[in-house]
Amino acid sequence: MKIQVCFFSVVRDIVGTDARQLSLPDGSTAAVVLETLGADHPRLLEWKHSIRFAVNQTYAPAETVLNEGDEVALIPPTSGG
Amino acid sequence: MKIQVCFFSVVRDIVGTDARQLSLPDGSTAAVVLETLGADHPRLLEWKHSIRFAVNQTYAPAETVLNEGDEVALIPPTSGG
Amino acid sequence: MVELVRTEIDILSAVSKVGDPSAGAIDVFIGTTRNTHKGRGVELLEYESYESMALKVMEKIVDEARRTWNLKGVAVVHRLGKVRVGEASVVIAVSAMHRAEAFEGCRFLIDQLKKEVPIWKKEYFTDGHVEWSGSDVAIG
Amino acid sequence: MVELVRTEIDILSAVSKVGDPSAGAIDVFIGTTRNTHKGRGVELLEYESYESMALKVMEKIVDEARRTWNLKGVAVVHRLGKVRVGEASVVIAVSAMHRAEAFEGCRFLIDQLKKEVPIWKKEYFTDGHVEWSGSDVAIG
Repeated sequence: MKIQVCFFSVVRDIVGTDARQLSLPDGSTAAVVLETLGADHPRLLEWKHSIRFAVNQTYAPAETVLNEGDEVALIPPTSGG
Repeated sequence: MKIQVCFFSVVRDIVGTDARQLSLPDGSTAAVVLETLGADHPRLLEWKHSIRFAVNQTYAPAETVLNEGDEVALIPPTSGG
Repeated sequence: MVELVRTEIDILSAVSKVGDPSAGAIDVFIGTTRNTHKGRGVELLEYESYESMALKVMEKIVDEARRTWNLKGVAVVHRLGKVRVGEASVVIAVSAMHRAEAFEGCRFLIDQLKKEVPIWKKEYFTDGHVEWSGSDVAIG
Repeated sequence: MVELVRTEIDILSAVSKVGDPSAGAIDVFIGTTRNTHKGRGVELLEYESYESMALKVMEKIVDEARRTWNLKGVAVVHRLGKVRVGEASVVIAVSAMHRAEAFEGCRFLIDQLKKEVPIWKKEYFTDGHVEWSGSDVAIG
């Protein structure tokens, strides 16, 4: 299945792009997105414990099973305000 | 000695004027002002326990000894804001 | 900066007075005339003050807030006279390095203002009654 | 009302949006760019956001605040892009019947906004360094 992944802030700087499409096995979880990208961008794994996932613009646990066409975002610690 | 007394809010309505001069024996306290006025305006005594005194624009205890020319105000519970 | 005014309070002017490059947070409290009091309809409020003392007491509580919460700027403006429903009777603006100080300093100022500053309000109810607030004595 | 804007925030417009005849209290929080961070000089801040999600999360925390403190009106406006020292990055205005609710609702909103809303700031220091806030990684 195809998943759209969005990057922001420090994560975007590491990955080097705003957004990317990933092809993942059916039944993959949000956690798999981070592992997959971590293989290409090992610095991403340093953020593993502070990144939250959003699926279709809503926070979702790492175990969330993804569906074709989902928009996944890797959310580093926010600093608005 | 002569003391200037100022009235506000519900106290002014009871006394019927903004300000009055009182002649009091030397050594009188702020409490004496209220007792003296209470003789003419008994309704004032209903407010006895909620009125605070100010001497020369500063809150002062009832026992404060007054001096010639002092400005005393009877301050009913405030309701600004 | 403390002030008693007889016309509409300029909120933006109070806010701009507390702006400071070393401040990361501004909190502004605005007290407005509410259309009900204890279930009764309110038409307007009318404020009077022992002005010379009110300004002194306001300065005193501002000094205390400034020292306690290390406030960078403080503006307290109270309106006197008639204040219609929805209009502001008081505006308190404070700036501080961090938001906790701004919120706490501002809250302290409005709480102390209500307790200590010699200002009184008369309530004009929609049923025609007029009372000094808290007096439970109808005066008109 | 929640909004993301790219120009100076209109504070008075946010305040007037929450005005309500049944409200006796308005609290307004304004976050401003401070000229220092952990002892270092700050030139400006630059905010970016995952905008579609940020608006959803802002709506959610506004709903929660509205219900919890019975707020009459709420306005949350966050600025994106570059915000210079002294300028406002966020304005939160709430109205309520009484001041305790206004202060607590407003405080909840800024605390939740900082924790939950996907907005990030880049700090431009006066020494030329540029960092994502909290990343401890210089990026320029």
